Amino acid sequence: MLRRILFLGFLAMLLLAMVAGAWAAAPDPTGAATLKADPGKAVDYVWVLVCGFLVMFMQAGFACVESGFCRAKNVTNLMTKNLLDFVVGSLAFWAVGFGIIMGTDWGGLIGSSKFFLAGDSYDVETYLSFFWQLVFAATAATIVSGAVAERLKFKAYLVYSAVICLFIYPVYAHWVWGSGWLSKLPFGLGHLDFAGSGVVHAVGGFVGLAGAIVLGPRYGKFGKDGKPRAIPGHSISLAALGTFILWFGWFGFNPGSTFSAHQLRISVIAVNTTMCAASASLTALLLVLGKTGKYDLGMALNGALAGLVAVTAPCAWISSWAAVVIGIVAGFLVVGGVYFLEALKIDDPVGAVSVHGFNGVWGLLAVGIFADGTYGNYATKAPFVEGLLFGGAGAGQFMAQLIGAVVVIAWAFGCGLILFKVLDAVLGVRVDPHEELQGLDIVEHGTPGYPEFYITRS
Amino acid sequence: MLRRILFLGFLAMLLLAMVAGAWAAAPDPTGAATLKADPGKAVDYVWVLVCGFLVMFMQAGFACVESGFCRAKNVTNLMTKNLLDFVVGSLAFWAVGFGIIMGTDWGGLIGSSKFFLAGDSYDVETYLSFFWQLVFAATAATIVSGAVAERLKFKAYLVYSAVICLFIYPVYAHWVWGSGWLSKLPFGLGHLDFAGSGVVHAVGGFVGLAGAIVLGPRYGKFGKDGKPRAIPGHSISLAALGTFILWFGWFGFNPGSTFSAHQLRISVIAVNTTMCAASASLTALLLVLGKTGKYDLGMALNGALAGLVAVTAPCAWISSWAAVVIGIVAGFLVVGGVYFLEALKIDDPVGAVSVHGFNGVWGLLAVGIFADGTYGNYATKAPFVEGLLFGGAGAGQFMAQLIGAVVVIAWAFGCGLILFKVLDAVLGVRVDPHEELQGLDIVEHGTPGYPEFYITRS
Amino acid sequence: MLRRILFLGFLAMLLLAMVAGAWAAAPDPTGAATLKADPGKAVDYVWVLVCGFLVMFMQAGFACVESGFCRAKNVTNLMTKNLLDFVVGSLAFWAVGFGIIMGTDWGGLIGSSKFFLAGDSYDVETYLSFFWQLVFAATAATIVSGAVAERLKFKAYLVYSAVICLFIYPVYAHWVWGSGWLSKLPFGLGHLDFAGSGVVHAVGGFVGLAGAIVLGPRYGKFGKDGKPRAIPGHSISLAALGTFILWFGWFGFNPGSTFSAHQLRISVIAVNTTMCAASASLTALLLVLGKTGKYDLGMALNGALAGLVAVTAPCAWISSWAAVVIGIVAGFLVVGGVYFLEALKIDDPVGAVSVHGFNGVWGLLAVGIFADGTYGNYATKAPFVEGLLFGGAGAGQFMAQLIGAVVVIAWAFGCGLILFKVLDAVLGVRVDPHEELQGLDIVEHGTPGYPEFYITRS
Amino acid sequence: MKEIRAIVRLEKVRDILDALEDSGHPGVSVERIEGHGRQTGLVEQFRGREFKVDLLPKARLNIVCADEEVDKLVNTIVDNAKTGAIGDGKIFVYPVENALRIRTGEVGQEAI
Amino acid sequence: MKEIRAIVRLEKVRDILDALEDSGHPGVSVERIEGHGRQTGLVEQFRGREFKVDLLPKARLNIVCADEEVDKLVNTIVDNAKTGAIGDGKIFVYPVENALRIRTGEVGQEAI
Amino acid sequence: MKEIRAIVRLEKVRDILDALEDSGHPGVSVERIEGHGRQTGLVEQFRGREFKVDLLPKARLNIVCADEEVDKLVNTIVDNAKTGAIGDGKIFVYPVENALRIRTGEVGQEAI
Ligand SMILES: Nc1ncnc2c1ncn2[C@@H]1O[C@H](COP(=O)(O)OP(=O)(O)O)[C@@H](O)[C@H]1O
Ligand SMILES: Nc1ncnc2c1ncn2[C@@H]1O[C@H](COP(=O)(O)OP(=O)(O)O)[C@@H](O)[C@H]1O
Ligand SMILES: Nc1ncnc2c1ncn2[C@@H]1O[C@H](COP(=O)(O)OP(=O)(O)O)[C@@H](O)[C@H]1O
Repeated sequence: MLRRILFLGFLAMLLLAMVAGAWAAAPDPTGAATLKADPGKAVDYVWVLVCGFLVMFMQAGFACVESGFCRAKNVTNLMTKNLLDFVVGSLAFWAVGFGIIMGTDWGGLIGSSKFFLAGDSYDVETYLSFFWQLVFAATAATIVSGAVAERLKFKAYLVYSAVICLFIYPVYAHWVWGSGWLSKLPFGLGHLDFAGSGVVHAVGGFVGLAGAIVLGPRYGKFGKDGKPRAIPGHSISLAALGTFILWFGWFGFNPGSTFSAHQLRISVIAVNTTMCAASASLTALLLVLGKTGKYDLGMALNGALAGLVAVTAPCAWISSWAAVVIGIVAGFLVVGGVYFLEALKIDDPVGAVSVHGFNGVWGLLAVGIFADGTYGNYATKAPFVEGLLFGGAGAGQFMAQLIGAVVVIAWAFGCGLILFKVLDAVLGVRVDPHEELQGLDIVEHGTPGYPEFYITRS
Repeated sequence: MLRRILFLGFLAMLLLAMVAGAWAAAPDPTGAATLKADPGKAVDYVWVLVCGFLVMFMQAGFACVESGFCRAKNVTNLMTKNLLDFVVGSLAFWAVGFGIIMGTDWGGLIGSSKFFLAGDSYDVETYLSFFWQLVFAATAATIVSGAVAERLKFKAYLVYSAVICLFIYPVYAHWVWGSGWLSKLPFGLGHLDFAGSGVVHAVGGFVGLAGAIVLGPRYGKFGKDGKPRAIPGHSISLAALGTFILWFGWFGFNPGSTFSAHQLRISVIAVNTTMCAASASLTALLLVLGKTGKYDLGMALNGALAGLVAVTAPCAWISSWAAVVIGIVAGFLVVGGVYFLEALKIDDPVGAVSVHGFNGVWGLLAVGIFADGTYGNYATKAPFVEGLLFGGAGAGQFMAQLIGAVVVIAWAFGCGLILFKVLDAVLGVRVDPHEELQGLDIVEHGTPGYPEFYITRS
Repeated sequence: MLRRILFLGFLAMLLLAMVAGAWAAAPDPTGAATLKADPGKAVDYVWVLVCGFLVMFMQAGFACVESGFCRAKNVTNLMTKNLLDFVVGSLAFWAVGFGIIMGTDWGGLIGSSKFFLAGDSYDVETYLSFFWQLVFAATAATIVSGAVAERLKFKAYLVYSAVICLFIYPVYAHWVWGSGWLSKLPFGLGHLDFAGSGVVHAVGGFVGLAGAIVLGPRYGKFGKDGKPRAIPGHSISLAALGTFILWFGWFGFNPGSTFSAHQLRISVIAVNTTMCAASASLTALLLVLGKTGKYDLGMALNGALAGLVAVTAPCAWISSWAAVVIGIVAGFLVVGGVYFLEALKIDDPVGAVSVHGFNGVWGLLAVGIFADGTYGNYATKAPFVEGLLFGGAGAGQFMAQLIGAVVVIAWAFGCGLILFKVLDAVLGVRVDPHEELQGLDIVEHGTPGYPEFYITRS
Repeated sequence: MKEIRAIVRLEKVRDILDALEDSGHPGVSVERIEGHGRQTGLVEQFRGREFKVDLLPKARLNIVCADEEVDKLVNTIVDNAKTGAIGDGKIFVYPVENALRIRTGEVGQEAI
Repeated sequence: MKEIRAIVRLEKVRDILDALEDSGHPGVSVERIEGHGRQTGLVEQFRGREFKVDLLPKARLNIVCADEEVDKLVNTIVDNAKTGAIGDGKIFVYPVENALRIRTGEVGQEAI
Repeated sequence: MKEIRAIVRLEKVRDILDALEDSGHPGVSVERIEGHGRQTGLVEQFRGREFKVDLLPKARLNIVCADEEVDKLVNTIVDNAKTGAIGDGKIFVYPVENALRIRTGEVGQEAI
């Protein structure tokens, strides 16, 4: 059934695209005119594309972190999810999603053109924008797989991947980045999110939270007494490698979000990104050290990612000391978040909600606090972005950030809840208890992750 | 023996290079004059080098995919092959190969200068070109190690690595990219291969096919009844990570092949690359799902790579819907190819022939079908490249592509067959059956891949 | 105790930074003025940042190589060290280290401003320079973790990480790169080290040597008869992947060290980097082949890294044949170095001293021998750098290189010895024998690297 | 003295050990084995090709105990290992001639 | 009841299992062990340094069977495990006192 | 014929094997097991959450030998396995009915 639907959908999409393509009256598909108009575009394209490649590479990072933090019996499943969300997400985003973000605005709510990159979209600028938005959308999509790991049916995940890239992510992204209503809030400069603490990470994190809640905890996560139990990941080296890859990729994510190499502020963004990750990671390490007396690598890795998420929104509007402070708070938040969710009996196997959800929101607020008034919104000119600690406009900006934060939580969590509930009713979202015990690799994919190694599966 | 020959050859090469270097009358070794002549070169150099770095990183991707898809007892062997083909290939390509591609043309057949990068070659433009061609040659070389995995003697592989980078690859590359005869075919714009579906991938794939045939299947690949048996790879996470790395590296491979940042079409190429990989991967996944009812990650990974290979030739001459269509065909081809080779009792442990060989050829043909006439050959000006579906010149272009496809198969498969047959006569290409059972790691390298893990070797 | 100190130190740093930040009279935090003054800066920033990202990614490479070459029971420990040296190092370097390198020179010995990137440092140029210097400092820091692997207490490592980035590295880097006394030696053009064979690698290598000596060999490294025993690493695939990542990252390290995309010589640097690594790797492979008759991957990997280290200083002043020759020597040095240290009963688990220490020094000397007089010091104009083989200035330059080599050994080894001795007196540097046997993962971190796999721990 | 060797499902080990803790907490050794009995294996696949795996992973628990403890312990194991489906496993009982605790040198009953 | 424990080359397991399938398809447990007997190990190397590994990987097959089946099964194993070279392995036979099938509760002969 | 099975600390295996080499170099099989006796496990943690692991990794050495060799071998093992701390392990001795060397077909004493 699902197969047939998928396949037909896939073909239908194509037909539409070809039809649409037939009208194509391409404005500048070779880029010659664009370059002539602005020779500086060459370096901008190089910058944006290279940064986009780095963001795409974050898919590898997520795949490694999530697999490493889960059990060997679900590795194939996690890898397949991490590949297929990019695959299905790309097709969905191409067909519809991009048009919703960047198409002609319709009432501040939704974009409504550029579907299938057809017609006028055959243009170097549009393709560049598409590529950039695509790798961002795919990042949001892939975050969720961590929160729902080790128990979500694969076919439900396929549908989920399409829906987030078709609709959930693009709509919210349109509000903030597609000149939608949030960007026009009458406070400060409107809601601001430089590289997507909210648009990408909080969306991913809160959809993930909804998924984790609908699914319920993994078998064995909470003891008969209700106490949370640790379920250690199968490969710390894989998780650590994944975190390094993510950190590396984030240098595309944040500095690349200038969408121009002519804003030399990119050096400041790179430094802020590093400093915030560092201080968050150290804070998380020290907090767990205080609690258990051991140097907990898992939490230090989560901490680094938390810092990266938190600095994503403010990275272009602050200087290094603020990045360090934001990181310290991020470290507290991620550690606290992990324990807090466990206390609520919510099972988030890799810490995705704490890292991306809570810290995504923190990043939005941090803009309203720490933005220091030296930099505009993707511009070096006034009006400058100011937070609470700097000048009079701060209160307004903080208000805009707060509203955006509330909206992103409501939108992502709400859509996520509806999506997973509907999926549950239609397909069932959770694998059989017996299959969960055996591991999803064999049941869903037929392929164990490490067939030659002796593994204690439990 | 071999050692001594290798060492002497190595020293001889050097002496030659130093002598040659003595004549050096370097045109522009610092690049100051080149920059003065065209200040835009700075961004071109950045673009080409960064893309070249990404292509070099594909070596890591191949190493991971091949190791992950093979058994633990041959991991050290595969890693050594993947390192040494780059190492030996670089030296061979430096000594001779580059001169054959890019040296002064001799009858449309072969280049004949710039050996050892000596004399006039001490020039920033030449070095740039060398670096780019080198990482491409090394990619062709490394493809083969997958097809001949788990049974080829290491010393035969060392010789093979030198020969493909000295001769097999450079000669064909000269025909297409070094203003050789294929580029001058009197059909369409001559045979075209934007980033090397044919030059790199089909060459690697068909040399690999020859190797796989000469070697014969691995012990146990076909049952006593002649039925193919699965030999699962030892680490799905390694294979998946490798595929992500390759996908990432392909963003250097394809967009970088403009060899200029001033062709803003690079954004279109990046998008096409992504879309084709995505649709091929999904197609492969769905095809196997239809057959076995499971979501097969191995084939989805092969599918993504197949799409990347297929789009490599046409990527600069099409728009996104064509990339999606090319990907669907690639998905069918890779799945069909894997079953087809097994039916012929040819054992290609990682699917290299289906991915790189068959889809490389498909990519060449796709140029002749889908090229949409908006873009020239590495130029934004006319004459534009047109395929069958677009305008009158299409039939000619398709013919040029067909000829190139036939030639690449004949050349690569022919040379490969001769090479491996000669190697077999001289050194023996296949390890002892007993050694094959034990695994090549201990026999050839003395170093098991995972000495501390309990592994069921069979 | 340590925790509290760490935490307080951390907070104190921050307060200082905030206070300092308050004075901030930022010269050009947006970069608008800088760009206006020189529009070519856009491409330089792209180049330097992308190269810097690649250098940062080398952290992943080191993590993988070191973990792969050590035993499974210490994987979590090695990964934590590799993460935390970057984390703690970044904070330390931000607070103090950068100011020591690049701050106002004080008697040729030390820099003395720009601490915490405060005040005037809020400037795109300063941040760019900081980012670049930071990833270099972190590389020096992370080299040491290999030499002291599997037996150093984690808290001692934390302190070490801070000290090397606060003081040991910055002071020496100031002497060479911060217009300190070594750069002004009255021989040749003063001591030269293009990308840091000495500043980064030899510093890391010799501090590592000091650490390895103070710690003594791992339990079981030398038999009761005093003969060295092999302690094989747990994952050859991880070590190989790490080496590929390092090689990839080195393309940022060396070509990026022009700190400008307007020196087209970057293509030459990229080629030299590749050729030297290739010839060193092949030489190391052949040497061990001659000794044991097997193709030793571990040594070939070490060899590639040795070549990369050796070419780091001379890469911009030589042509390709010299790179190949330097690589051959590097191959001999790394193999000889490994056996030599074992003969001295020094235990360097991953070969860090031979790779980074000995070859770092060789790289410095190679400048004085092979520099061919076509390129200036980070400039395309005269005065040109000339080595012994080229023209009259060679002897002077060689002398300058020799002095620098002696100084770096003395400084790094001396500081390292004092640091580890003091740490030993205060905290104890070595874990209990019982803990060493059990592995550091559980004792120090509570988290085994591969909890589900059957591992023969010994 | 006897040795009980119980071959059970991997996912039941935790429960069995917990139950044993309540019935006297005997010393136990656990091994990871593969086997087949009535249960005939499962189908896996790799890159599109299916294959049958006829050895399935199991755990084996070994307990050396006094003769009179055998029944109680066997019952405890059975109660906690049983699902009723094929593949539940088997228990075998073997004679043991002697036991020794390395730390103290105690032998026989004392050492168990 | 007896238990046959055959220590064999890893690469022979497949053939032995196939042959056993033809001689009555008894239940089997397979374990991965390391050992040495006459076979003295091999030389490995790591980063240029050689070392001797004296324990080599082997598989052990355990089969509990009725007394009268022992000879037939042992012969089947020997026929399929033998290469004639050092390292072929050994077979040991042990007494078993009882057996129980967890799923059904059957004991003794019935349970094998 | 008897079989000695010694459960020992992993880190002691090397020493025991070396000592056995001096006392007649008997054939040995080594397995990796997990177990608990008096030793009660240790605390690990993962992403900030602690948990108790009650099965600890051990090695088991199996030696089939002639009846009269048992004491000597057991003593050798005890001498080299002992640390005096909890977790040193145990040795069990079992009857063996027969042995066969696959390569030659020798049976009984000859085959050990
Ligand atoms: N005769 C036997 N000898 C040794 N091990 C056996 C024997 N019979 C079964 N086993 C082991 O017991 C496990 C479970 O047996 P199985 O037949 O699947 O149980 P059941 O008959 O209760 O369904 C097998 O995987 C195998 O390891
Ligand atoms: N006395 C013994 N006790 C326990 N295991 C033994 C004994 N002798 C041999 N083995 C096991 O049998 C395996 C094969 O023995 P080996 O002596 O190499 O065979 P062969 O004598 O036929 O060449 C060894 O690796 C070891 O695991
Ligand atoms: N009764 C038993 N049956 C089977 N194995 C046992 C038994 N008692 C102990 N063991 C094994 O011996 C190991 C060491 O036992 P332990 O009690 O820790 O030694 P000790 O009592 O000398 O401190 C355990 O990990 C377990 O594997």
